[in-house]
Amino acid sequence: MITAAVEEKETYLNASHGVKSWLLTKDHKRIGLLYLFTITFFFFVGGVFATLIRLELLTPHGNLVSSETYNKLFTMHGVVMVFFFLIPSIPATLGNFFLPLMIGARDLAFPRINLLSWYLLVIGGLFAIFAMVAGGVDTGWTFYTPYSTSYSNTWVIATALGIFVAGFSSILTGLNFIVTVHRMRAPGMTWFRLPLFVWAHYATALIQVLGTPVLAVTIVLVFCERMFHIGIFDPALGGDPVLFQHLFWFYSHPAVYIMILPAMGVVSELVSTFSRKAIFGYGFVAFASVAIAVLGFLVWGHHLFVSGQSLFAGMVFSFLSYFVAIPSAIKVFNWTATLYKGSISYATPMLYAFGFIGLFTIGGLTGLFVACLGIDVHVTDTYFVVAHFHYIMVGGAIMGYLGGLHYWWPKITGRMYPEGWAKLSAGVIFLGFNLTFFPQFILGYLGMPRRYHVYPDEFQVLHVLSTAGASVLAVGYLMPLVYFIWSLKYGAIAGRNPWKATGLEWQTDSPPPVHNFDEIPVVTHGAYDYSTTVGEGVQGG
Amino acid sequence: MTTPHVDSVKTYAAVWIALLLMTGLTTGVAYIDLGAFSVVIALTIAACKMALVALFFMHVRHSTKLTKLVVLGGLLWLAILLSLTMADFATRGWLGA
Amino acid sequence: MSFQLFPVEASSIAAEVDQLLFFLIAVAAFFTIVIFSAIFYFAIRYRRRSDNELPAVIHGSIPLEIVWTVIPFGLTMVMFTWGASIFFRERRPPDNALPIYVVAKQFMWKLQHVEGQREINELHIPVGRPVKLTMTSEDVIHSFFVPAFRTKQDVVPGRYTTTWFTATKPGKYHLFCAEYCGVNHSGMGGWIYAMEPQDYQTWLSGGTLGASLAENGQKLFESLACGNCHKADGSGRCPALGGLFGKDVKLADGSKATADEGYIRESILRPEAKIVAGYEPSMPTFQGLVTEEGVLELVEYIKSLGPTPGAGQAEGLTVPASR
Amino acid sequence: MVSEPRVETLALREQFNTAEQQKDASSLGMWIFLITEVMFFGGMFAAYTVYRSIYPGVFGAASRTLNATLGAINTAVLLCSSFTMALAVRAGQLGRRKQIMAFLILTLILGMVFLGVKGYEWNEKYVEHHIPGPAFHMEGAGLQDHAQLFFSLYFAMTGLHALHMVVGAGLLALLLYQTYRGRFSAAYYTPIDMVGLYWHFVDIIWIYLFPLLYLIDRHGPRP
Repeated sequence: MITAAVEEKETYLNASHGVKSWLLTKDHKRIGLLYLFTITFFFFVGGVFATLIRLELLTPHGNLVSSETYNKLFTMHGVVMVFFFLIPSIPATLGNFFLPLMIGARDLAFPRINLLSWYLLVIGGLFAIFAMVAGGVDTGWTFYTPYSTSYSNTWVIATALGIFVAGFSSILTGLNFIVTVHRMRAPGMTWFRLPLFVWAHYATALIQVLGTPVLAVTIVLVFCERMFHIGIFDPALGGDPVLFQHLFWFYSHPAVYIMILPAMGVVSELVSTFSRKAIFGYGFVAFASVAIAVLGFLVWGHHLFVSGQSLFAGMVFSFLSYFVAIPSAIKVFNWTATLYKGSISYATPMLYAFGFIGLFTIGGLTGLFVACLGIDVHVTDTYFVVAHFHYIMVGGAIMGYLGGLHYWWPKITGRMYPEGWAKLSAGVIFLGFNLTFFPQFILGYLGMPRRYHVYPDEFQVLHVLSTAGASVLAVGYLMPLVYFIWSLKYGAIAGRNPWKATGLEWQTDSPPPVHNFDEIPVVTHGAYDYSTTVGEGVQGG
Repeated sequence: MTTPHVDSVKTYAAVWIALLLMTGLTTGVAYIDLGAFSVVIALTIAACKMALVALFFMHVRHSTKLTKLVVLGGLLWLAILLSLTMADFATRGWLGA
Repeated sequence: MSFQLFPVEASSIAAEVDQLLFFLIAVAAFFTIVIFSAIFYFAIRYRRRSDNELPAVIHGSIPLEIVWTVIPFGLTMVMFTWGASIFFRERRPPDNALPIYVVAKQFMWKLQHVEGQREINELHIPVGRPVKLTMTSEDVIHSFFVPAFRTKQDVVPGRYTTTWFTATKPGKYHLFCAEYCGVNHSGMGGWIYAMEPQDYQTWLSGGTLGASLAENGQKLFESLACGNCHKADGSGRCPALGGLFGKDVKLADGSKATADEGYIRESILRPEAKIVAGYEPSMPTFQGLVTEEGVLELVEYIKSLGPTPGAGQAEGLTVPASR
Repeated sequence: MVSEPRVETLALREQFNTAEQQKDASSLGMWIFLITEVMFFGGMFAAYTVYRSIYPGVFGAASRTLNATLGAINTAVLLCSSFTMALAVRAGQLGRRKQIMAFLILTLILGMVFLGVKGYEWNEKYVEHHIPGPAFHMEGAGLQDHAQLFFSLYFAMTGLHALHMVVGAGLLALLLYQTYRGRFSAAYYTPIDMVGLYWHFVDIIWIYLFPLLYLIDRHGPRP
């Protein structure tokens, strides 16, 4: 019985067949995969826009596309990457798939709502794609008024609607995660036995739930203003466009933490597994996630230092901004300290973790520059800021995402990816990334404003370097797409726990059965307990 | 399964009458010129009404600590949004800038 | 094609900003080196040697957590204080600054000197003297950015924003629009010409010197028949304007307003927003009748008016505004 | 009594272990959803606060054109509907099907009365040219623009509130149908409880909208 059954054991992948069984699934694992396909599609759409932007900037005089097209390119790059790739990226794919597994639950608390939130993302995405195909939108992803409400002649409303709908997708995911973590933990899974990935997602969910509605209502107001010409932000009626910026950044600054916190959660898992040690200062790292989520709501005004915001408010927001630096620093120091006296493996996910820590360190430290009033006046709205947030959102969030995808690929598919190719692509991505974005810090301090189609000749050398880096980066991103697909058929069979990690997700089959565990585990240890045996899942008793 | 706490109809009716009285009160007081205090009183009465609805009609007083925390957290976040936004608009022109 | 790695310092604040930058770079470099070398060292020193190796169990260290919480916190407070002190000065123009008026629109900068010179996408200024820009936009948000001066300020429609700088080095410097404003955003740039004071004087007196800004304002004032109500002796239906600028005005609702550029602009375009105590709201709006540049001329004219001797001060006018 | 456990088993979804866990999860989920609603309206409250602080006079004048009597009546109507909703939930707790239906119907009727009065008020605004746009005109207030700001916010806030009422009414109708079909009992009445929370929340929003929109500055500018 055993030998025959192992071959054909029922998994979430083969339990049912057909398109309908996927499109109507309530299984968090299948929904995670639906998200994976969706955001991969949007990642490459956004990537095409990025490629065109970088190609255009090879020359200073705007030879490739018109200014109109260029403005649409950077707008759609931002909209697609932020709202349709980065925000759903880790939470909706890896989070969806692994959060219930890691806490020992059969599913999320609200599986139907989970499916609904995927549909909302798709519907939102269709609006956005319609806007792009119909002629594009040129307001910048920030939709500043009054340009977006009264001056732009592009598809603002369709895009805004898309973001509005996708926002509800994000809210529902967050709601689902919070309830799941509170109510669905396996017996013995106390808060301080939770993997840090779960802590990070809990913190992320708080932001999604508390921040996103404000973006939604802001979009509604912009929508009304553009449709009916009522004035909420319209200076012609005495409205204040700076109010729009306040409401927009109330969400959109914490939104950066929606992107980076889950990546930090992934990195905590990777660092622990691949050095075979408990995360140094577990409690501090866990609370740092929550602290970042909470403090992240107090700092939005640092996007408005030169906007005409009051001097007093500028000082308050700069002061508060520095408080976010502390929990971020705590995380980096603790990850590094975890390596001390560890048993460090160089498997691909760990390479991504190293890359993440390095790039996030640079991204975070340059955050100190832009939080600093005296410096920010000069560098805001320049390539310095562009470089800074790409270090966080690409160097941080995407490195974390790819690291997590490699780490859990064996669990998701039951197959190993090809290690050699994966290491190569991790290296290519790291190099390409730095070559793309490091020159942009220098460009920014020199005074190169962002969203410029045509620029002075003296900036060209640095732009050429950046574009060269972008081509390397593009190759790096295409490689995993190829070898992941290849591995589905040709990859080595992974087994339950290829990394000899401790989490509950490694104690079930790869790929997991429909209800995750044949028997709900009873948890007897904290996450990352490597004190007794190597591997074979020691968290469950 | 724990049985829910069933409040008496009397309790609900008392809360209902209190709410109606407060509605009358806030409307009446609005016509008295109290300067800046008008707003304070209106908002205080509104807060009391909200508390009654939440505690009794929405059963917050019988709820878990977690539910109470969620309610307070929501109000705190609203306060953050309003106060830090006003930190700009109320201080335009301060510090001679 | 020239290539540079660091921008020129051409304003009094630029060197200070750069010093702060170097401090921040030093801190950032220190931590980057510490983290990178620790990762490299640990990764090599403690690399996995056998597949079943079990390293020592370490859970954490409270003293270390305190150290790496307190030290970064101290450093960030230095950064905050230093940055805020620069910002504080950057945002408060000195009283003796040379006023320049800026009206931005898609996709050009219109700049006016008090003496009457108008420039488009070019600004001539003297070195060694603070220059204060009073700016507004006719359409969307723009941003006045001069990298060589390390200064930037958004230009917002519907209100005035200000910025100031003292150029220290004669030369020709980029002016950029830094807030995305539409199709030709990247073309909305120009040049700042910082000149030695005597060259600046020559430039001022050269060219077609028309009427000064205040004189233009006076002409506009007369052509709009503002004087019919705003009588100089205070006997009109509306307050006299002599000596008004910079004073505190008592308003009908009991509050006070300082008669600065923004107040005068609002009073012309939305006269009923702030009614001076003792007057009826009888003034019509001049929105659509006066351009933003016209409003600035009127502002400058009203600024130039001294108190009319013997005239009854408008009731609303009280003590000089204390800065 | 015999049918009770069957209903409970039917209602227990597979991801949960116990009915209590499921009920707790629903309740927590609903509360978190309400918090998102607080933040959603919060954005408009922020806009209101900002503009009222900048233009107190015009906001007062515009507010005085609203019909405070109708506003107060509508507030009372909504509070009554909250009362009947609370009683409907109570009837659910006790598993009294007929009472549930009666109170749900009352709540629905009161909700409709509220929307009717609101519609009447909006129509008044239309007749008086108080709808923001080119035709906007307000007697007395010279500052047409800023008064439009007030009415833009008025329509945005009351409009979105009314939209929530409509959704609530739909949910009530659904509950009625389900109650009629005998879906609920003392062991399982979670949907009634959840819709109740939603309905009370919509009431709370109005508890704030009423004084902020109708009652500010009723006595006019002071000399």
